[in-house]
Amino acid sequence: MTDEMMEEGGKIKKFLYINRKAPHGTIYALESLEVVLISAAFEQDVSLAFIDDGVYEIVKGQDTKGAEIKNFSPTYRALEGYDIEKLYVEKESMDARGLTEKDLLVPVKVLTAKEMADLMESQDVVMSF
Amino acid sequence: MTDEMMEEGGKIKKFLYINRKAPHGTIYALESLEVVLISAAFEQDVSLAFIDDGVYEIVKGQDTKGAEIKNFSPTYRALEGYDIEKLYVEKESMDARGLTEKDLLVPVKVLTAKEMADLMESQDVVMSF
Amino acid sequence: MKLAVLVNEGPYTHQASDTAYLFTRAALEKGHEIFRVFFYHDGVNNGTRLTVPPQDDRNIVKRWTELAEKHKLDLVVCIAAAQRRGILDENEAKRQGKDANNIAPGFRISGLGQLIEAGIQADRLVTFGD
Amino acid sequence: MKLAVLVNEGPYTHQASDTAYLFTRAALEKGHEIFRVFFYHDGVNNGTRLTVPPQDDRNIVKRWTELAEKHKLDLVVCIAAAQRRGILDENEAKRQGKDANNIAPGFRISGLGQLIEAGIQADRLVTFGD
Amino acid sequence: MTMLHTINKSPFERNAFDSCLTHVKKGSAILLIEDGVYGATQGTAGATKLAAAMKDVAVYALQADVEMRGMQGRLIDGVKLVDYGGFVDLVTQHQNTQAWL
Amino acid sequence: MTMLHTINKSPFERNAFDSCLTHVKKGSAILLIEDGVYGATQGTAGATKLAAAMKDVAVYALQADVEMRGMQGRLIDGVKLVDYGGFVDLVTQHQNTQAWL
Repeated sequence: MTDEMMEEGGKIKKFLYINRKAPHGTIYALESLEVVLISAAFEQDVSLAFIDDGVYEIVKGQDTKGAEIKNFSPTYRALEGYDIEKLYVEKESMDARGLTEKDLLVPVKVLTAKEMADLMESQDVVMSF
Repeated sequence: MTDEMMEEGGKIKKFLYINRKAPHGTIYALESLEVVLISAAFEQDVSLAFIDDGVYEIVKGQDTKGAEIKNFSPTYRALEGYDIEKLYVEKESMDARGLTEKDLLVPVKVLTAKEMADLMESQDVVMSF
Repeated sequence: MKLAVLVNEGPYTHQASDTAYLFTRAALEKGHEIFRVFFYHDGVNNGTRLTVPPQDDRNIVKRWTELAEKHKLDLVVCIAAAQRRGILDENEAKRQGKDANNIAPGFRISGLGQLIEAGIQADRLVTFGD
Repeated sequence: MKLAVLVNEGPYTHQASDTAYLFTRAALEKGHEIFRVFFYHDGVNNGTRLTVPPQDDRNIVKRWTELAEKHKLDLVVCIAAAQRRGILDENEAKRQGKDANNIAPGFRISGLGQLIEAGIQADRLVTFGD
Repeated sequence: MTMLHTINKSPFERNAFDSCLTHVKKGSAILLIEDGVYGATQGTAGATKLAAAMKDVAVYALQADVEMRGMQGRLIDGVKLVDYGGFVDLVTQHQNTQAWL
Repeated sequence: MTMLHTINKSPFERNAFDSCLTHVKKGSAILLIEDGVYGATQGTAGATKLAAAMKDVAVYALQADVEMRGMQGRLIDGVKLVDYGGFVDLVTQHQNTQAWL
């Protein structure tokens, strides 16, 4: 365990939320975001990873009017306000989908698959959606 | 439409049930079988196709005791008693999974993917699980 | 033309029930007849009146109920799939000795035969699922 | 060791809730502590007492209730996910103006913070889903 | 007789897209809906396969699903956009419909 | 620190199996559960990839899931069978667990 003791006696753990699914087709992306927002209140060391179809979650220009569904993609822009700033996107996943950083809604750090694997191993808790 | 009139004034349609999912991991295989069994009472022209992971549904030797789940695979053997005898399995799907006809629970007709596509086009109603 | 719709996934979790609703509404607007909408697998979860979705999002169950009222739609929930997943009407609750039921207005519970019948009677059957 | 379990799919539709149950039971048999079982996404559907599975098959909801009774397990259903999908306890039903509730014995409804807390307090968090 | 095939899965996540392309016959149509629309986006392996299939098969995509995923302007040439009414028309114009779930 | 990776999806239907193999590091372990056990069956493309990974990674399969799918006797050499208690042990023996859903 890499726990550190806070003044209040609580633990700080490294939480990694891995997003691997496209938004909209299923609810996992939206409900994953709800977990991440709640986690901000717990003052843990939070990181988000977007790999595979998860990179589609933060693509610009999502317009849900025609499908009559609420558009939750602007919420990714609000993460910074919750001090959730460690967003990692896998390069290989973007490349395969013809996407670049310019296509994304939020500033991210681009990692190779190998670097992403290193990130996963350095975490205390990994939740995958 | 290829409807024919029965004496009772009903229609006889060609129904094809396409099974593409592995059994057990999800309920689709089991609930698809429940539809097929009910359909027998309606005296339609029923065919079953097993393609992709659907071929795993009729693999011999399924033993669900350890997982404490009901074993529904013997029910495929009962289809004949309901006069449901047109079972088609795709050759390419079996090959990719290292399976042969000898591994299957029930007698089937093996079709190539091209023949399977012809079968689909000849149907009135296609339901996919 | 006479169309039938098969919905295999529950509300919110998969987009399938949204697409099925928007397809059904569009078919009605074009003057087609919807012979039946049949809810199977997790699709039966479209038929619970106990959902409380966020107020700024669509209410999938209520939408189905309202569309059914407006167009006299036949919304059928498969009884076998519903029993496994805890969707009951008043009769079923009584029959099974349960102290509550949760079916939404406009839906009825019936057997799988209703799906086969829809396949026979309708000119086209369209499936929405996962 | 102290373990937490996250269940993301409903009963019967996906094997995930079966695997989660058999994992949890095995962990208890080995003397581990289960800090909490948290039900999210369609996992909340594990917590309805209205299911009536076929008599020759397992009763997934009842199994969870019995395991909770025997081991004083904390089975928590996510409130946001439950509202979307129509899983309510008596309080929630009253608060939302609903005429019925369907929560099964041994389950309680609470917020997502309970999942984060489980991640913090438990030595390991194991996820079961689709 | 010609068929309408619907695909609602991402070609990156599932095999439904590839399996559909294996089974579609000349003169039939494919409609991409939900996550299936990613299959028609430029610069992807799926789109290359789809472009090859388009010699024999008409390919459509549901506009609302394209837009909600931010994929407007990213689809390969030749994919026709339809609304829900257009989806209904495709169903009635073909003999039967197979959903590649 | 080493990780336990669980895979519960068929390698034929989903990309979870391939994505896991891309991200697993030397010294970690993979546990195949539910439909994931098909990934270790003889004569398949998945098993070839898995065999290559087994130089660096320990591979386990949940026995109940193998048997319920009739895959007993069909797994490639080197895959260790565990029961649910063995699954629990793998969780406690590794630093964290990632479920490739």
